Amino acid sequence: MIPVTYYLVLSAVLFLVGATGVLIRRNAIIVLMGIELMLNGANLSFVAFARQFGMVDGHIYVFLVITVAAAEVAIGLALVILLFRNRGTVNIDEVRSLRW
Amino acid sequence: MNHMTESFSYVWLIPFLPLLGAFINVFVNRNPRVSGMIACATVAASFLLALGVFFQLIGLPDGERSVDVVVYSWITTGTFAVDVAFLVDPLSTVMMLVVTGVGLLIHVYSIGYMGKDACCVRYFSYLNLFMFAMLILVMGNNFLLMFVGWEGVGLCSYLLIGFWCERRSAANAGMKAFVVNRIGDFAFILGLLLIFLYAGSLTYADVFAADPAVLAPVITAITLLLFVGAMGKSAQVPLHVWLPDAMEGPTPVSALIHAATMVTAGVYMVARCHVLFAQSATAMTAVAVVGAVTAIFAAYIALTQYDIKRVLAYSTVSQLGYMFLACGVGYFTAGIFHLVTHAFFKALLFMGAGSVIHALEHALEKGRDPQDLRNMGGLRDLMPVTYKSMLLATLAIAGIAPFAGFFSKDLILLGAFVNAPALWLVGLATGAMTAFYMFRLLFMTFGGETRLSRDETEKVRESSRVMTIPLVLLAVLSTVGGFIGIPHVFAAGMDRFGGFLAPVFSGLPEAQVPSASVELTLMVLTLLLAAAGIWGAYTVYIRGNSIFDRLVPRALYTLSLEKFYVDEIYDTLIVGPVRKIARGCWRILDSAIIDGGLTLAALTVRSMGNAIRYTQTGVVQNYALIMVVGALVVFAYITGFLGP
Amino acid sequence: MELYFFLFFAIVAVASSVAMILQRNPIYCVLLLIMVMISIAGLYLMLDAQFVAIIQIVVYAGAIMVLFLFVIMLLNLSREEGGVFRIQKPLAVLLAALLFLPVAAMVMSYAGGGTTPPADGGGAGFGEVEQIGTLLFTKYLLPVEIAAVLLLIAIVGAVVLTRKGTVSVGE
Amino acid sequence: MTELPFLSLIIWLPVLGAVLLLFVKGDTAARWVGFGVSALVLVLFAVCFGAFETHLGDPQFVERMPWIESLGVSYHVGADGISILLAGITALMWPLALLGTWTIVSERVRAYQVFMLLMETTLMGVFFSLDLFLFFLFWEGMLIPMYFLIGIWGYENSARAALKFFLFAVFGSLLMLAAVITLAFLYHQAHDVLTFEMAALYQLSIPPEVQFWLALAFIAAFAVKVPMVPFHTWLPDAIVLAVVLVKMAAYGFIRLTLPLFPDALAELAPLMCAVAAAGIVYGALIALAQSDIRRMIAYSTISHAGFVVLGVFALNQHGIQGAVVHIVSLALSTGGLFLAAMMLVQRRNTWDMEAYGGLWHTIPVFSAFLLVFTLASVGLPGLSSFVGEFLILVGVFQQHIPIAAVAATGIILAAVYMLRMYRKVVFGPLTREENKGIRDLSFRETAVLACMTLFIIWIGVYPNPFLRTMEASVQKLLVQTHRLAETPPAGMTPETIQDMR
Amino acid sequence: MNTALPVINLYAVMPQIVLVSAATVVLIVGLFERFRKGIPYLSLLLLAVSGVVAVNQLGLGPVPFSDVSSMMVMDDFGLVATLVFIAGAVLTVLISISYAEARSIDRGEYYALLIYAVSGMSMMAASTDLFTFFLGLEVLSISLYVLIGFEQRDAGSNEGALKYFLLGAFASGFILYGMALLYGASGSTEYEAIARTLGGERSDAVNLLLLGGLGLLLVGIGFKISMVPFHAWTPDVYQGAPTPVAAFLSTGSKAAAFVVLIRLLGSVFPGLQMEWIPLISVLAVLTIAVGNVVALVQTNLKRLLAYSSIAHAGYMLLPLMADSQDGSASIVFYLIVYTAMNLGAFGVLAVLSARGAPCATLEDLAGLGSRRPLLAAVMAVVMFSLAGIPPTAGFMAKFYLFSALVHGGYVELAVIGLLFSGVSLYYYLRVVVWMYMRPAAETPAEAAGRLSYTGMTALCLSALAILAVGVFPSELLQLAERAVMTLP
Repeated sequence: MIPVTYYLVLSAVLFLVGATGVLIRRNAIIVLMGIELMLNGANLSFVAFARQFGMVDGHIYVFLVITVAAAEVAIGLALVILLFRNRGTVNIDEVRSLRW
Repeated sequence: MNHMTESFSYVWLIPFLPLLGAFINVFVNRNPRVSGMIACATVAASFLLALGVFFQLIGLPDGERSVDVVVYSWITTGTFAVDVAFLVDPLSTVMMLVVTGVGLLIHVYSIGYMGKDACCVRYFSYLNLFMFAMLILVMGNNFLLMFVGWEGVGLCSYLLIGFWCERRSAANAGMKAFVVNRIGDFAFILGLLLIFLYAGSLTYADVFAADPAVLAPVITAITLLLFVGAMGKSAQVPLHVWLPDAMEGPTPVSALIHAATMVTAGVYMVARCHVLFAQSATAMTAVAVVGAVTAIFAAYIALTQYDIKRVLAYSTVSQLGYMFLACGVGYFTAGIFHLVTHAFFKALLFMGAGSVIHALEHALEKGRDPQDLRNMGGLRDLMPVTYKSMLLATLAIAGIAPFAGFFSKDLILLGAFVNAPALWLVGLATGAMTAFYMFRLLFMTFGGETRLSRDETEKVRESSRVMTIPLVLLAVLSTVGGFIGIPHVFAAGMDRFGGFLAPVFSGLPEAQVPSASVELTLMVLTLLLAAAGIWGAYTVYIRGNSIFDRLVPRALYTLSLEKFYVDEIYDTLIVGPVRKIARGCWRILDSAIIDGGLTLAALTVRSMGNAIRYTQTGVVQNYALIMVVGALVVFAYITGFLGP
Repeated sequence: MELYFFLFFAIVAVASSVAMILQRNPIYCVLLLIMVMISIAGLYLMLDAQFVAIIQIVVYAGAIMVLFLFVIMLLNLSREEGGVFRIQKPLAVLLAALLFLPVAAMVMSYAGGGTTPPADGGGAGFGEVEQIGTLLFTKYLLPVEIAAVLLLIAIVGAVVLTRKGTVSVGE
Repeated sequence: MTELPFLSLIIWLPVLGAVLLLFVKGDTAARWVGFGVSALVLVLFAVCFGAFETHLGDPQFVERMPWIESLGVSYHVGADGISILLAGITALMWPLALLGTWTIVSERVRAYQVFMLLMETTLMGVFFSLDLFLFFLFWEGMLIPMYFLIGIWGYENSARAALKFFLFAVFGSLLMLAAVITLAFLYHQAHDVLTFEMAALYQLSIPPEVQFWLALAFIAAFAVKVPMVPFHTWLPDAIVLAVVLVKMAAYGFIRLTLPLFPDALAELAPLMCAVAAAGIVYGALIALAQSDIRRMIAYSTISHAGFVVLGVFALNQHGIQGAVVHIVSLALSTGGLFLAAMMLVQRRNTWDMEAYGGLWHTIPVFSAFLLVFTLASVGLPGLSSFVGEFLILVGVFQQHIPIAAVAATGIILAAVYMLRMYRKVVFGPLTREENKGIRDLSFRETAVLACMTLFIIWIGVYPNPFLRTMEASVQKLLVQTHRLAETPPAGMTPETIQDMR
Repeated sequence: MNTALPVINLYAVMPQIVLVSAATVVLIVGLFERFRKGIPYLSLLLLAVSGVVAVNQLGLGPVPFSDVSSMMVMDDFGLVATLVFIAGAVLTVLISISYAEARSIDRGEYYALLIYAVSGMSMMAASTDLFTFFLGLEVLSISLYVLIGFEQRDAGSNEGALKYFLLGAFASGFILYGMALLYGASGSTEYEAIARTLGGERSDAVNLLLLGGLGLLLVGIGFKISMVPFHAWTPDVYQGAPTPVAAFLSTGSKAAAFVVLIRLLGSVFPGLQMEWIPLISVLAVLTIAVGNVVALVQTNLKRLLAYSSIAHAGYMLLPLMADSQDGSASIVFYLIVYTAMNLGAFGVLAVLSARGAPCATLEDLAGLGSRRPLLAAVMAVVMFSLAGIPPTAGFMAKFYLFSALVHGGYVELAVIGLLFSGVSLYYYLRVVVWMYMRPAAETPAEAAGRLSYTGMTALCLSALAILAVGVFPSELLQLAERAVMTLP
């Protein structure tokens, strides 16, 4: 049995890599993917904890989180498409008319 | 005491009637010709009432000649209680008589002098208002009421000096008078506060009856502060500067306010507070020294002035100095006596001068100053009544026996000789100078060759009756007025004036009286010096001898002519710096430092706002980065909190 | 043996994820993310979470990621040009690394929090469809309903936002 | 005593008037409504004043009802000798001010009347509140009408002035708010009852070091509005209502700072006196350097306000009674001065003294009134200010002789700057062509100024009715301030408050 | 397989059910073009119905959703919060009508999403479990993403939506990870279970996990309430969003997050009060400071209001420290008042923007006082209220809030907060200055024609409410107090 800590550390790494992706990428879609990565990291923790407690609740959370992720992706991609239509780009560092 | 109070209960009418007159003139009367009548009538009524008081008072035994008449309770808070109440005693009665009597004559004279002025309604209401204030001053039974009158006369003086306010100089002079007076009043108020703090009351009776031990720690402070007040009002050096400028007012005003009554308020106050002053040797010395110095100082300036009214003004300052000298050496009666006689002859002098000016105003060509002695001369025959009455007054002020001035001045010098020989010498010298400059004035005005052109000479007329009658009356008083106080050496028990006032000053130690021979010697000496002064004036101004030009150094002459540069010194040392400080306070402290500091604080906040504002780059990942920083802080905090 | 599997999946997941955030070509990014998803699904299996593992592959890797791919292709996105985040990039990496320290410290000290994992994974049927299904319709009825609403909103939203005819490209 | 809720009527009638004004069309009608309502308030007040029993130190005409129970706040109003005097001068000044500015304010007349009436309400509320919370509510609420009055109908740069004033005032008040909350909290800690009753809070014993800070917070609020140097720089820009603020702030000092923080005053009172005295001289000096009439009046107000504060912090009967009388007389003299100046400026449209001169013969009636107000400001005996100033000096002299001496120099300086102004405006030769055609005061203007003059003379000549009105109240206040008696007044204990719930 | 079906109280989630149904009805009806004009009124009606349902349930005590796991509970706190959200939504709908027409976004989906958002907020308020909270939050967020981006043609709207979406999803990630940690620490996601774990004996390790989890939650919730340093999105998004949506965003979503914070911290705070106070107080003060100081230099009205709303969030954070019923009640009261004020402020802009050119900057307000006296008066009332000047509700709210803070023993914080609220006066009054004391340079486009009746009704209502509550706050105070009474 692998200690739960391993999974947790892995999930932390994935979460932070995802967060880093959000911070450094210009392409809105990749940023969105970074967020997905973060969610996956969190999910991994849930499942690891569920195993640790021997309770299946954590799985349900993951199930629900995937639903949420799907919803978010739908909206996110819609917004990206809209952005592309409006400005012909998906690079969000070019979208900075609202500032100061 | 009660029935006595009742029998005097009408005294409130004495100040009130002139006030009524002023009121009528301001609000009811629109007719300039009636205004003078109204004013005179009310003052006459007051004078009659004052006479009534006088006779009622001499009907009373010595010990009961002091009555408080309470009108109503004025200011009451806790332990502080001041009434509007009048004190009827010989001293206030003398003052009432002088004020209403001389005042009445001057009112009458004013009808002639000011009757043609477009604003004479206003003039008479001011004049009446002045009578009211002056009477409050002398009649009040407490310090605060005195202060009301004190400031009230100051106000009227301000208004009357500035009567011809469209003249810049008049407006300035009025303000100067008020402000300089205020400096004295400031000290006066502090004195009052000290009195209240230690004596617990401001009523004369309570204060004078207070245990000297209670007042002892502050008595010098109190008396000196009060005296500073008196110096302001009575134009003593160094607060004398306003009085010569006050001559900007109409001449009757100068006669009434700046010679006969208001300026003597200081003397009255010191005499009134003789109980307090007597407790402080320092204060007495100060009074005497200031008086003496003022006397000679002003006389010295008067020697060279060319403006007829300025000569008289400096003469007034000088004579007031005499009065203070008297008070300072403990001869309060003498001070008051001189106050009375001075009121007669100085009022007369001013009115005479007014008569001359009035005549010359119409006669002189445009651009020629009707007040300048150098534009006069030889008026003796053109204005005989004026000349004669002025001659009598000049003799009186010069202290020639048996005119009024002789007796009072003699008494003062006697007191000085006994108590402060050095000051006596000063007084003596002043006497000579007085004689000189007064006769200089007389000779330059009436004597010698006329300096008027033929056309002008033809236009000069003697003044009308309404002006000359008061002159004559006052001339009589100047001549015989002294006999109310004949010195002991001539006729024992004939000092009626001193006798009348005796109950007031009864608390003082018995004055030392030198032997009769000494006294007589002194008189002769005084007379000789006066005669010398007259001779000097005659030599120079009638004979045209320029002996003084050769004898006196130019510098001394200039010093006198330029009035010791006192105004200039004040301008440089006080007025200028105060103005600079005021500007500095405003421009530097207020605008730059306080307001600027606030602006700076506001700017700092704004620039902080701008600094943070520009972190808002609009790039979404920057925002995310900031969030991560926040998360890091949170985590650092948590782990730091529970860490090793 | 388990450890090797774990290490394998873990290394693949981390490597792919790091590659994903560094990869300039968006298509490759999607593929890399799918790799991560699959590795994670493997890990789920190791944690006795069969149902979740399936869902992860079918829904996440299969549906959601395809959606990404679809959009990328739809927009015909080319390689990302050099970033403008000159300061942001190193800063972000540094921050993430810094943030890793407390988080790792936190989870490493956890060690089960006093509990020990049941050897058989919580009894028969742990992580299987039936058990999860039962819970979904009893204890978690409400969240499931809410999730349904959520999906409805997402659909409506996506439709509203992308409805054609109101916006033309480049406007 | 009648059963009518006099105080509430006086407080709220102007609000009713303001609401009525919203439905009034036309400037003249609006003026009449504004004037009528404020006159009605004056009449009501006169009736109320007639029924006031001067020998009582306790609040009269008390009205009380629960209001915000969960915060322990009640609507509790009453008038004692001090408040009734200050409210009285307000009631008097309001119709006069409205009448005086009848034509001066010619833009947005209706709004002007509305804000003036609203301000009257808040002022009355401040004076009559017996609940600290209620007091604060009125205190802060007043800022709104005041802000608009300064901002819209002020003179040049008025928007900035209004903002500046508002910020100043609010920073002070916010500190006070913190202190108010803390007071209630302390009371709650001690008695387990939440209340803002002033009478109850007076009884609270607070540790001296806490008192010190609380007192400072209160003082900050009042010092800004009085205004005391160095918190005064808003005033020259926002002079329009300065006199009103002096009234309020001084009332705040008397009503709250003194009885609430007796121990802190041991340290603070001398300090306040010193600052006030410095302010007197400072304000006077700067007034001396002004050539703008408005700024001159502003700085003279600062100087006079120094006297008021000085009197209050003399902490004795003379000082406080003097301060109250001085406040009343300030309203009349400085108020009159400013009103007169506004009338003049309405005719010539400049505040520069140098632009005038030689008015005496052109507009004698105006000049006469200006003289009266000038002299009143100078503190001439026989006019109102003298009584106040002298009593204040008497009071302070008993505590701090040097401070009183410094303060008294203000008397000299006042004469200088006031007469300087008068000389420049009225005296001197008539040099400017445009000054020749100036109209003298109209009947309405004359009536307004005459009315004020009457009161100035009345107070100067016979101030005792005013002094007597507040004597008992001031004594009671001093008992509280010096904690001379341990018995709580009028049965105010935590228990009774609890019962009243 | 023997499954015991849980006992379910549908009654307990009635308001949420009604809201979701209402939204769906609006959505469906909105599909028919011919009902287009009637949609807002239908929305109002349905919102009113939900309001009535919620009111009817007031005082019926805490009723959990089911016996197995509480997930959601029906109590006064949640109901009062729901009522506030509904009221906010009603006002939003009212000010939306003319604006939406002018911008051609007056579609059924707009109003439906608005009501969905309300239902999400209501779920958040009623949640007693992290998961339902999370889902409620997502319902709210996703609705808002769409609403913000609703003006497809408008680049600003689009940009705002994208920014809000990316950051919101980012924050959701944090929340989720935090939930995972909390789940790991306590084996459950119920507030109570977490509180139990906190309250009981616990090892340092668990403790760390708990604190870490809560820290991550704080990041996520801090994002929603625009707490510094998670605030950066606020001005951009408010500026970009359609004005009524910005109004809704600044009130409803923030209020919902606060409600969660109160409920969550009410449960778990006693266990870690001492440890958190310095952090939260520093963040709160920073929030107040940044909000107020930056607002000083803004000239764009929506950005100005955004910073002001950041500052207000800071004030509302303060009483959390006091950890008392009073403190919570004061936040609830403040939220209610704040909702009215901010909707009023944005509402004025929305109503003005509905006519011609958008009302964007301070200059656009010049001369409003004489041009639109009523509207200007409303704006003035709102500004004074935001500034906390009596007799407005804003003052009462601030007073109550700072009272609670002082009674909790945090005098210094109260003083700091009050002083910054003094700073805030400057920019609130600047709005008034522009309206009343500066003449308009030229007659702006909106000067012609009538303003929308519905919008004006809403604005006058909120202004009157602000004044009324300012003078007679008792009822509302009692409501707020009653709301927090049921909290643990």
